[in-house]
Amino acid sequence: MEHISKRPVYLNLFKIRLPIGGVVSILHRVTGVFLVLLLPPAIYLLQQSLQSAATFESTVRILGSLPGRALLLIVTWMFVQHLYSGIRHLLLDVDIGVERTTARRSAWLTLVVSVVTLLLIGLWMT
Amino acid sequence: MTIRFSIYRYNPENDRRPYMQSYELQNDCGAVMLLDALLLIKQQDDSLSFRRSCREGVCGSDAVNINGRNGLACITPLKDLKQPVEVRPLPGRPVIRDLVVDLSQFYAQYRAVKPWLINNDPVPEIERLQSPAERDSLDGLYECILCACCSTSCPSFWWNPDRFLGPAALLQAWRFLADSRDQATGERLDDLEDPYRLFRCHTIMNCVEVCPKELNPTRAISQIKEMLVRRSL
Amino acid sequence: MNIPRRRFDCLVIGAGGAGLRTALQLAQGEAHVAVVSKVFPTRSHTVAAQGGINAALGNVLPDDWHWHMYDTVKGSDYLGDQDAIEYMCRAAARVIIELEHYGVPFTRLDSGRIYQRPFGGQSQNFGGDQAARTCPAADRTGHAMLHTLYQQNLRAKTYFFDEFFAIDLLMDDQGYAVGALVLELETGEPLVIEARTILLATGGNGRMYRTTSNALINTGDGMAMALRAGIPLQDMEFYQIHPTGIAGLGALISEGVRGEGGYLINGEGERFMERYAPHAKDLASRDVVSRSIVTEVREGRGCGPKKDYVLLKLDHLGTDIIKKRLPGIRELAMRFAHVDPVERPIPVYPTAHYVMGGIPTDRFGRVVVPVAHGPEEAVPGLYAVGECACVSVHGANRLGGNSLLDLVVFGRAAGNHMLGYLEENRYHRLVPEKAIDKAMTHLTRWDRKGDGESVDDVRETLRKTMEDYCGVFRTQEVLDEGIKRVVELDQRLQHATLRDHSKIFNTARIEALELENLMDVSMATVVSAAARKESRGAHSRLDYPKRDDKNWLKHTLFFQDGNVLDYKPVRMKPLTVDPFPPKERVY
Amino acid sequence: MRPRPTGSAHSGLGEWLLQRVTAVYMGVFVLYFVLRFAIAPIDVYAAWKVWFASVAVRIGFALFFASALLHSWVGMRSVFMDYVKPMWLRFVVQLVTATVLLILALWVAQILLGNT
Repeated sequence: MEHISKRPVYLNLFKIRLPIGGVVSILHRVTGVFLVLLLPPAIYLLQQSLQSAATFESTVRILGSLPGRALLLIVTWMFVQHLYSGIRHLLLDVDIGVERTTARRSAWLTLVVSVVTLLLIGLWMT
Repeated sequence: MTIRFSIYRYNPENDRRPYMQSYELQNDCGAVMLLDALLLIKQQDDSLSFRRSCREGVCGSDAVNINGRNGLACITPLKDLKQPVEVRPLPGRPVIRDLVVDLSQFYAQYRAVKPWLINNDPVPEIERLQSPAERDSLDGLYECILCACCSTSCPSFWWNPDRFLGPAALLQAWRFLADSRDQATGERLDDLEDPYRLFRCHTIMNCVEVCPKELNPTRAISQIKEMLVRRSL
Repeated sequence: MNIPRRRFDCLVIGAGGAGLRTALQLAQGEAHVAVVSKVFPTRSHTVAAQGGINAALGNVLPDDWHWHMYDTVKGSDYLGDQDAIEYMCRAAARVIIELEHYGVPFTRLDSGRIYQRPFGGQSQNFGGDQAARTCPAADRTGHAMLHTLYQQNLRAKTYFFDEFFAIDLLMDDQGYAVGALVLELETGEPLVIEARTILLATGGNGRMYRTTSNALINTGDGMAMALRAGIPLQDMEFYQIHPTGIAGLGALISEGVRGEGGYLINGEGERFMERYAPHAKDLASRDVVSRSIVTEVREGRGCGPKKDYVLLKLDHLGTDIIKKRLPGIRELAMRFAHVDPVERPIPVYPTAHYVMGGIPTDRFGRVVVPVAHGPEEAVPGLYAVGECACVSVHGANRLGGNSLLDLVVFGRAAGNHMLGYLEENRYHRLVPEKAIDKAMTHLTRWDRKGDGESVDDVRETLRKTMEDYCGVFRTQEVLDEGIKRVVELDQRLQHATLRDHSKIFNTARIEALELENLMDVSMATVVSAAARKESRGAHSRLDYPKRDDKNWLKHTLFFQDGNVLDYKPVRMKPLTVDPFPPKERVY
Repeated sequence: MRPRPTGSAHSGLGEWLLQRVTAVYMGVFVLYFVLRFAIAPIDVYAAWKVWFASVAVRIGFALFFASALLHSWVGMRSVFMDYVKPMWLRFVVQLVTATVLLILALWVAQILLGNT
């Protein structure tokens, strides 16, 4: 039985081609984990904004600063990507768009639309 | 001009670890499909092992990972492949030798869905009647050839092959749930309702991407979920 | 040498339709049954069967099992044993209903009953109008059946030895079959499986031809095992060449295409079957259609740049029918012939398809051999079913849709008989060491090292030889040359060696063992063919163009020891009905 | 090799539904929030405070955070089920995650209940 336990497994994720649906799915997961990690700072900001006029001002100032805005944009992208791919998964769950070609298209669509959303928000912020 | 190949090799009797070996075939060797090429390569080097049987895409023996994508060698045209053509075993399963993987876990998951018709009515003397529409609902389900392309391209199956049934087995679970003659719906749904067996599917849809018979396990899984939801309401 | 042993009541070798149907019957009968298969069961070649399975259900057109019997006897060119044919046609409806109950997803009619399509050689009223007798699951009937039978075996908890290659039968001194030596592919280690009763269900040998519809695994293993165990092979000269394989490749295009209304045209656009079979046209028996195609091409009326094929036209059936009833055919044509049959006809040419002959059995699946005194006798404990067996229900030419039927009818019958045999033979018999040693010598012969002939060369030459010297049209001269060449190749094979001597999943070793089997069976075929001086069914002799019932209405038996032939009478007497005496066969 | 007998935990469907229901609520809430601020931005503390004083808004936020935390829990558990193989380690990370999420929940409760 020795040779059985030593059997190699081919699972080189750099060699296995991930279809676009898989890319969107893993992005959904990664952004999800990041968004969870962002929960404490978000709650902290909410608390600060409500505490007093001074803390509110500083919160707005932090968010309005250049690094603040950049960070906000990244977070926004994560959020909308997670949101759109989430909507896509919801639709797939109820049997909408599960054909191979439509699923590919909708995967691309989430990527495109989240970038477009990001641009719109970016424009609105400036 | 030659066609270049790079093939995953591992013989447990000689090799510590797997390696990629290069082969070449002449352009005019007559190989149309990848399987033809593999058979010619085996004539050069008889130590190369792979499974094959029908050579026309109905038996499901020769599923391998071709340029990073799972597929049947016998219906993959060579001319569509980027060179060197990289051929590796199906991902995520223990390699017995070269392109031959151990699929016992895959088959065990298939058996786990009780893939047989259950009907406890007294046996009639004629066929159990089924309307053409009821029969149509089995199309796209019963054609599965158990090649394992789908399940071995599914990340959820990579991470939990012992607990997640995988797309192939779930497609068969739905094939019997969808059969108007089957009466074990409740029992089958009970067996699926745990955090792993069915719900590890995250609609990644790699299965649909690679299925050589163009079946749609994701749709089958959605339909099982829908049935579960409906039952719980 | 200490070889591990396993012990079961029954051993089934081969996991195609026949093996699985028998195993199911045995498992349901509470026998402890093991199935040995060199591939995972659903990879067996039954999976590729397309058109359907025959039974006189009468769901579409009026039908009667007597008519089915008549057609089968006529189709066999009167070489089929009429008792077995009656048994099969009578049992057909019942076994198909059983298959449906097991879950086979048959195509349905609006009434909810099983749809039936016309197939070649089928008639109503003993040679009248075309009948519709073939029950399909779209055009994936074999796939649907094989998977269903495998599933039912899982349910019945049949024990499977997947990817074990059977080397040889083990017989004891009294002539009982007592086990088999098998080789586990995964480890490369031998194993002795002892059983009280053994079934051979290893399928056909289409790989002895270069152009064939058969899978790479169809190498006549069981037939060769029988030969080596001293059992003769029956009627091996009758090899069916199917009319419609994809030109240049051989992959099958089902007769169901013509059953649904498709037809053949030659290079001049003519529907040529009207000339050869004015009544049945494209649905004449397979041997007739194959010869017609070859004749068209030989006489310069082929299609394509080399005029070496004909066309199978079905676009007039309409997209719906094609997509609904022939989806697999469409897939095959698009993949391998780059033609969408919805728009353009498929280039086709005859392809080696099915061996009517095989291991001689009776209608209980028992292997029967002639004994010194009196008629034939059963080999105790040994059974054979399916393409590797010769019951004989197909005689000199098999009708489409009868092979799947053969598997389930006789699989079931053999299973039942084996259960009875178990009752009477309660204990395992001792497996003689010398039988094991002999089988091991056969296996270890491939451990020989050094330079020798290449297995691939010998195999490819053999396949070409069989195609050129034992094909559709035969003459004495050609067949005699064929024998000479096969004998030479057999000699070359003795000197072949492998380069790879590893154990684990060594497929080169398996291919070498398969080639030995193919060689044995090819020899049986060409020797039997050279001796039969008449034309009957698939055996078509240019030098003896007529059927000769006076001298040749008899079964050939080929014995490996000295390549000798013997003959036995055709059983012309059915079980209950009147016999069908030989008539001229026209379609 | 055989499938691991996990028994019928019957929790698969519940979690799966929970994940989707919370997702839908969060989506709707965020949409409302964004629209509300796009139409009439609030940029002074007093206005923000007034808006936030509304019970409806607070309930909205409460449900949003409840959803977010539950959604996080199901999502993170799913991630651990895939990548964390040793059972003890998975137990530890799940325990830590649950604790952190609970603390966050209390923190949010404190914010939403206070500051009136």
